[in-house]
Amino acid sequence: MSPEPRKRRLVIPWSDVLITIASIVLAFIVGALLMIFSDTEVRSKFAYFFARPSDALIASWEKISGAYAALIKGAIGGYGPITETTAQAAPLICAGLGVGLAFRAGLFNIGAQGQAVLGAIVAAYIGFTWHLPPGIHLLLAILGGLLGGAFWGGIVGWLKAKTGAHEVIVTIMMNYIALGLLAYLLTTPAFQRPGRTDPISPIVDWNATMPRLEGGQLHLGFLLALLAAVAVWWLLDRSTIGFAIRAVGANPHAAATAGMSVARTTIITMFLAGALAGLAGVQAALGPSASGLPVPLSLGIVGSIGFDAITVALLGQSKPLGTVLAGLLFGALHAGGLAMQSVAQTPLTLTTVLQALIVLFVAAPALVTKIVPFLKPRKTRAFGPVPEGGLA
Amino acid sequence: AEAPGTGGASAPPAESPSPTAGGAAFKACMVSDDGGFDDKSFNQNSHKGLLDAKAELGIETGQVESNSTADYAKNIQSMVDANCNMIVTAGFLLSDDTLAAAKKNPDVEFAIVDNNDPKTYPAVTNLKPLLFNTAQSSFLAGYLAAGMTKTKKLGTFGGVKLPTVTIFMDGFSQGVDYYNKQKSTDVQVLGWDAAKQDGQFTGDFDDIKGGQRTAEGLISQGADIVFPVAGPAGLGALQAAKASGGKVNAIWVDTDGCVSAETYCSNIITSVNKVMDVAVRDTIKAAKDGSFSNEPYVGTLENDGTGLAPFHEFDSKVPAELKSELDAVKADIISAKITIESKSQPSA
Amino acid sequence: MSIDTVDRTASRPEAAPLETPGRRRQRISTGILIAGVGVLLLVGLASTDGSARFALSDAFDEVQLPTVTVPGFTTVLVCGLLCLAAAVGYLSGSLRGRWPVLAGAVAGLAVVMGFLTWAASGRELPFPVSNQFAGTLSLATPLVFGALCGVLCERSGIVNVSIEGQFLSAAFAAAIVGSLTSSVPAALIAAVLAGLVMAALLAVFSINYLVNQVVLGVVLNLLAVGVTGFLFDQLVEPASLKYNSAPVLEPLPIPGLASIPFFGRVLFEQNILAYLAAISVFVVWLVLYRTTWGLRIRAVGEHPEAADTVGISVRGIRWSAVLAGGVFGGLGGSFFTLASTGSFTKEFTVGNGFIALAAVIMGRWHPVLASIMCLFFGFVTQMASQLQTLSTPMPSQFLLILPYVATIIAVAGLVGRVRPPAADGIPYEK
Amino acid sequence: MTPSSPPAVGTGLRLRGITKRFGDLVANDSIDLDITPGEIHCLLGENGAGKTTLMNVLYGLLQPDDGTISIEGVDHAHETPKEAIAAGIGMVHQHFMLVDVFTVAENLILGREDGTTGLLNMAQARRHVRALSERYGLNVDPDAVIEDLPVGVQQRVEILKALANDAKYLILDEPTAVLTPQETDQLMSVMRSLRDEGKAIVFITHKLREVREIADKITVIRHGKVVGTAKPTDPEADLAELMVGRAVTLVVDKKLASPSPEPRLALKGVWVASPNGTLAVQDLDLDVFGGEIVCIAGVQGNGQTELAEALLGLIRVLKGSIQLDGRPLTGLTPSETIDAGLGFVPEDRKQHGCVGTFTVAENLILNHYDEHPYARGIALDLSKVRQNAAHRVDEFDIRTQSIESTVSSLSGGNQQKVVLARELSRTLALLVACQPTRGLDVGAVEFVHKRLIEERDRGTAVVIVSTELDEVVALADRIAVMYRGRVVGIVPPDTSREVLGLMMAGVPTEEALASASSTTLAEEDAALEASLEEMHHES
Ligand SMILES: Nc1ncnc2c1ncn2[C@@H]1O[C@H](COP(=O)(O)OP(=O)(O)OP(=O)(O)O)[C@@H](O)[C@H]1O
Ligand SMILES: Nc1ncnc2c1ncn2[C@@H]1O[C@H](COP(=O)(O)OP(=O)(O)OP(=O)(O)O)[C@@H](O)[C@H]1O
Ligand SMILES: [Mg+2]
Ligand SMILES: [Mg+2]
Repeated sequence: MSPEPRKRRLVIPWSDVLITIASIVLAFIVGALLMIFSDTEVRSKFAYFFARPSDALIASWEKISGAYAALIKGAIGGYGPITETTAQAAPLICAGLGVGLAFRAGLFNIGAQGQAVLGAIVAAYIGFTWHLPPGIHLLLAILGGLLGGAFWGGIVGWLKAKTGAHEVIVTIMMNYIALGLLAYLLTTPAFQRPGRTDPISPIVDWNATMPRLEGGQLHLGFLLALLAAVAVWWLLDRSTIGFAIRAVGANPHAAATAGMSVARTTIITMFLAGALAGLAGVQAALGPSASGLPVPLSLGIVGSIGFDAITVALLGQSKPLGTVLAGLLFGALHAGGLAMQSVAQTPLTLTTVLQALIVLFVAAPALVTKIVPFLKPRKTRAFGPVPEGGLA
Repeated sequence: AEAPGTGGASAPPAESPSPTAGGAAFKACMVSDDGGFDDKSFNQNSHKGLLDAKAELGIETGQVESNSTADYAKNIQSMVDANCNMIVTAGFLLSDDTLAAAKKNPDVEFAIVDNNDPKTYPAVTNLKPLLFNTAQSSFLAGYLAAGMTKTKKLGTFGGVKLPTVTIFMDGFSQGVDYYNKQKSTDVQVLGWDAAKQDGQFTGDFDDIKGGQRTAEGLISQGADIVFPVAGPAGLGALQAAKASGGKVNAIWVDTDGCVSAETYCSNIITSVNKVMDVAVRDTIKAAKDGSFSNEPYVGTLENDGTGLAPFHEFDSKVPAELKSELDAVKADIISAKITIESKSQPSA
Repeated sequence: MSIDTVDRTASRPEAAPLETPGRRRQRISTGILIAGVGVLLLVGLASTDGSARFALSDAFDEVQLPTVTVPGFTTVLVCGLLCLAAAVGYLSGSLRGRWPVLAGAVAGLAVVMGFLTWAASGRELPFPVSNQFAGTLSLATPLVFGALCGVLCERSGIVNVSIEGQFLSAAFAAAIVGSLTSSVPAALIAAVLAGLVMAALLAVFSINYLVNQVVLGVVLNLLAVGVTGFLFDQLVEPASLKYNSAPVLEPLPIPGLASIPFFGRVLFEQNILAYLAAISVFVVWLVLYRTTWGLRIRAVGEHPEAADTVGISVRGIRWSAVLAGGVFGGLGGSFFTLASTGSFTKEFTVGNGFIALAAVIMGRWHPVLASIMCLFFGFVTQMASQLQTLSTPMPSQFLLILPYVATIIAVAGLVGRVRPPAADGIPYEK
Repeated sequence: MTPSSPPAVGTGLRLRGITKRFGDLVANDSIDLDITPGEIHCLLGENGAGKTTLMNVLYGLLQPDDGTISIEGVDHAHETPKEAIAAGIGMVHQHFMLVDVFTVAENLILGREDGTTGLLNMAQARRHVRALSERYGLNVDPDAVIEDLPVGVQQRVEILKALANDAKYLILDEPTAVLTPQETDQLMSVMRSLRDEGKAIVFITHKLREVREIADKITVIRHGKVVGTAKPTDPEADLAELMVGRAVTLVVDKKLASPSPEPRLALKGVWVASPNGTLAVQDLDLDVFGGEIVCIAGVQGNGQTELAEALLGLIRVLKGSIQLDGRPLTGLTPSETIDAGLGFVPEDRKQHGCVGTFTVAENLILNHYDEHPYARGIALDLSKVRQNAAHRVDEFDIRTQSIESTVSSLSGGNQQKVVLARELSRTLALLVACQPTRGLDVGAVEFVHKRLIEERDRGTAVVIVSTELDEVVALADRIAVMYRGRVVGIVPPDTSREVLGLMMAGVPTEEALASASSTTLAEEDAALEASLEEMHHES
């Protein structure tokens, strides 16, 4: 048996695709049930279901179809919505890459939120304090944000490598600290908008704002997210650093025996993961909002990007392409969710439920194939690259 | 469609034609900040104004909650797209985006609640700031509390250190100072240092349990009246007061606590009203009637945009003398005989 | 000739074990940490004036104990020097036997005492000691439940990141059922059931469907946030009097004990959940280390194959441990509703589940140690809050993050590397 | 039930037509086996032949796809180990089934706790352990924590665990792989006494010497099928051939060493602490010349592993100096020692040797992935990586579906070949190989030995750490015996097993030589043959 170097070619894992689609459908079905159950008006019609079932059914249908139609239309119904989806997806992809990269090294980076906050702080500060020529200003602001996030992540890696402090604890705490830091900075003159006492910063310079295509929300940020994904792919699959990251993640003992420094790899990984999450913060700080200007720095600047990123990384199986797709899916859910709320008056929290259910179903293909029996069970278990062994 | 009567009946209601909105369709809409409409604070109160307007004026409404700061501009736009005639936005965080939207959509009328710096607005004719000088009413609350305390110690704390929060604390502590000066007493305010402009915060508006503990801390230092400015987290302070078995009472903020937190009425001396719902409703009404103006609205003691709520169960416990002093102080504030210093006050 | 007979003790290496690199690193980092704090205290001397007062009673307590006054400068100086002395002991490596523990304890006390004296000296208000302890216990109660939940799950090999989700669902259930029935027991039962449902989800997906457990925990948290949030928006908020006004727990003073000065008020005037938490720590310890079931839980978390080969059902034991954890998760969640105002607000558990998770790891998966870590966190949080009242020179925002900074310092400087149950997080395939 | 088979109906344990598939792979293919009380039944077969699988089926850990099990005439279908235990089956597993952090007593009562109160009765458990260990002469402390015990003692605990249930049928799956000769002898005498008590024992081992010494019956399995039975008196070469299906050279064919004039590796006064803080290596001096193999023999846990890891730089040297070709190795990190020309084959290939989820190609560059020609800057040159892999797979005859298969999908022998291929693909100054053939079948062992000797003949200084005396004796040019962190003595390879065994127990060389009865290997083998003859005549 003389093994030929097998030619790599892109194999589309059809059963994975089908299971993901089935998971999304199942999640929407559960979401629909929740909507019916919790809607007082629709429920009241079920009270006399047996007398006149049509009332209940029609009301349910109207409720569900109204909400989901608005959701889908708001996510992919035209150029505007689609670019809105990309705008929502971009930071999710960046932070998801950060979480995923750490996963590949066997590290649970729960701290993307704090790293994104740091990224946003630095990027916005450079954006509204310095006044530089076009191009340079944006570049420096982005780099600053990357470094801010990297610094915040790097601290975690350094503590883990030097003292063994568990990264889950440290990242959780660093999230709180980042938020506290932001709250403090926003009360200092350096960050406050002149003449205002509110914790809100000046508006970022036009030169430091990410350029966008007219007519929609497609802006540089999405391109950066895609570039980041390619970079992470290259790093993991084609570089020596990535080789070490993967080896340390898969078997730190063997990696150490083969001469790799687990400590150094941990620090590098957390540094890079922090930079990626920082890039998500940069998007929040420098990305144009619907009005064309970035939103000023405030306490809620990064929303829940860092936490959503964990589910994005999980759904994307910590792989760059998967992360991009998962980021787009959740970006679409967010974009559509806002539309669903404003058009169909359905609370935004429903999208949170959908997001959780989708990941849950995708993570348990055996369950999905049990519910939808005509799907072929896939061989490998979901989430291969996620480190096994949890909080070891 | 109208919700059918809920009698647990399993019989279907008679088919009824759905009531059509009378008159020309006017649509008023609202966008929350990332606190959402259930924040038990300005979002919620403003939202109540919208609902009131709907009930009273029979108008159509639309609303959208924001999830993060990145959503504001888009959500305002979505309300514009939904053909709203008037859009109310809640909170200073939306100021930039509201201004931009107002400029871009001159046909739509805008109002923004609690944006503290209307002077930064250039002459935009379709944007009306709704502001509240709650320092004035809090001053009264401070005076009242100073007159009511037995321990000569009062406590206050905030949720997050924001001007819309600290304005209450500033007013409150100055009311106490004024009382001390008038009566040569030595009532202390714990939890807010007006000179340092810093004090006690839970760090979070949602943390009810944290609010309770913070209040208990103040109480342990001897405060017998607490003044929580912390949204839902303030409920914890009401609970702490209730648990003291009558030794400690509270003054609520934003709404009349005896209405919004009914169970605690027996411990609520009064509340510092911030009448956002009325302001929002009136602004919508004006817009519907065609009398909208971009003149900033500042709720004051004078125009009842802010003030003390009724004493309810404390009506008999507040000495008549103190009540009349309060009236005098109120008149002095209105006539500017008493000036209140707070950098968080609306400067309009 | 058997091996045992030629045992040559003469050639045995020295009996005393050498210091391992890990131990050494930990000793050094502990030493540096204590030295750092000692130096900070001495630096703080410059801004220490007057005396510091410590109130042993709360203002409204019936029995008023005296307020202790200590000279600020001297106390801080002594505490700082004690820290430095302990640090020298650690760094030089000359402490043996019980001494490192003793030096650590002295240094710990000196740090707290010195810091408090520094912060309280020259202030108008005394530092309220009894409220400090009361607040610590109140903060720690849900954390202890959460930590016990985590310990039980992880000792059986199931990582539980979803303590927060269990808290939130239980708090929600307690609010709804408590409101509908106006009954505390019913609310408690509902909370426990909600905890159990969340635990069952964790169990079925991790044990039966072999889903990666950290993934699962994150997702379950999200699900809990989503479902409680959605139901709150759609169902509860429009009718909050009906759905969101549960009765609250009353304190149950233990007759006799409650009248002990100081301690009676702090320890024996708690609500039922606080007592339950204290008892639960003991019960979980007993279960894990003294019962058949506990032995099996630990075996399954360390080496599931070994348990399997002696006829133990790995899945069964893991299910039972996760469900037992769910009971504690539910109790912990109920605290937020029932030991407070009886009402629910979206995400009002504000990350307590994650803090509990951190306590599990810091407490090395041991119920008692983990509970001590909960107390530590509660202590620092409460202290930071008290210091805000005292109007110290530190900005309030810094005091608010103090507990988190203290946790990182403790983890990095004192706890170091921890060894989880060997099979923690690894799905068992058969 | 066919009464025609040899043992009478109603006695013993019979497997009939047991078939077990894993996907496409048929691990057990319609296997028949009879296990009779009062007999030691050896199962022989190369790696992956299906021995463990068959025993797992018998023990209820795996469900057969086909076939029946009957015990004393009654059909049994064990769905769980619990049922098998109840039916009187006990098993010592190939990999330790002990909870490391538990005490001996806790491990022993696990799963058989007194169920009435739910509370543990540790006092009773301790008494039970003492009683059992006395009864079978297996000395263990009930309160010792497993991870602190030497492997040999851990093995005793495993056996006690199996015996604690009063098992009538005892399965021992490669129990001697980690034992010293003396411990093995002890185990064998326990096995004999158990047999004489009337228990049935299934004994699996790769060591033909042991089989011949103790077996009453031998069944050989190849590729999941029973390929035949053999007698203990059959020569080893025949047994090996039956196992592997071809002739195997059991004697290592090596030329005389031609050591370099100067030592390449020089250790002087080396002290090393193990990660758990005990002093593992004390004041150790050793010179290894180029072109010679020095085997470090010793009972596991006497500092060999730590010595090897200290050479690699994985753990720190406390005192002393290590020099390779005159350059100091002390204080270097693993990547630096590897660059200095050290090849390292770790003891545990799955844990330390390779990354299971990585491909064969990736594992083949695991310790020089960042060097020419695989890396340019930080970029990996994948075509070079693949070329290298194709080359090594051919050269080392690594049986893999493709170079892109994960290493965890390879059998143990082939995993070991991957490690060797990686380490031997560079020019080395020093090769340190720990337990290079542990758990490998004779075919694989033959190959590994050949490669190690080739490396020696290239002028490399080779250090082999092995607890396997046969291997030590076959490979070494000099044997250094380690006991409690020190070298007891350095002896030539034709020293007798008994002397080596004594030295491994700490007896200094001269004393050992004096007290041993036979002095050379040849004499010893002759003695074994003679005793086998005798047994054959008796039966
Ligand atoms: N869980 C499993 N899944 C898939 N295949 C398996 C599994 N366990 C064993 N096998 C396959 O069954 C074959 C027989 O394995 P088994 O462990 O019984 O071999 P063995 O004879 O005990 O070998 P060794 O001497 O190495 O212990 C192996 O080659 C392996 O391919
Ligand atoms: N879960 C599994 N799925 C598929 N194949 C498996 C599985 N587990 C083991 N195998 C197969 O088992 C074979 C060897 O497995 P095993 O675990 O017996 O190796 P090992 O015991 O390390 O080998 P050795 O005893 O030779 O050292 C491999 O060929 C591998 O393909
Ligand atoms: Mg095997
Ligand atoms: Mg085997």
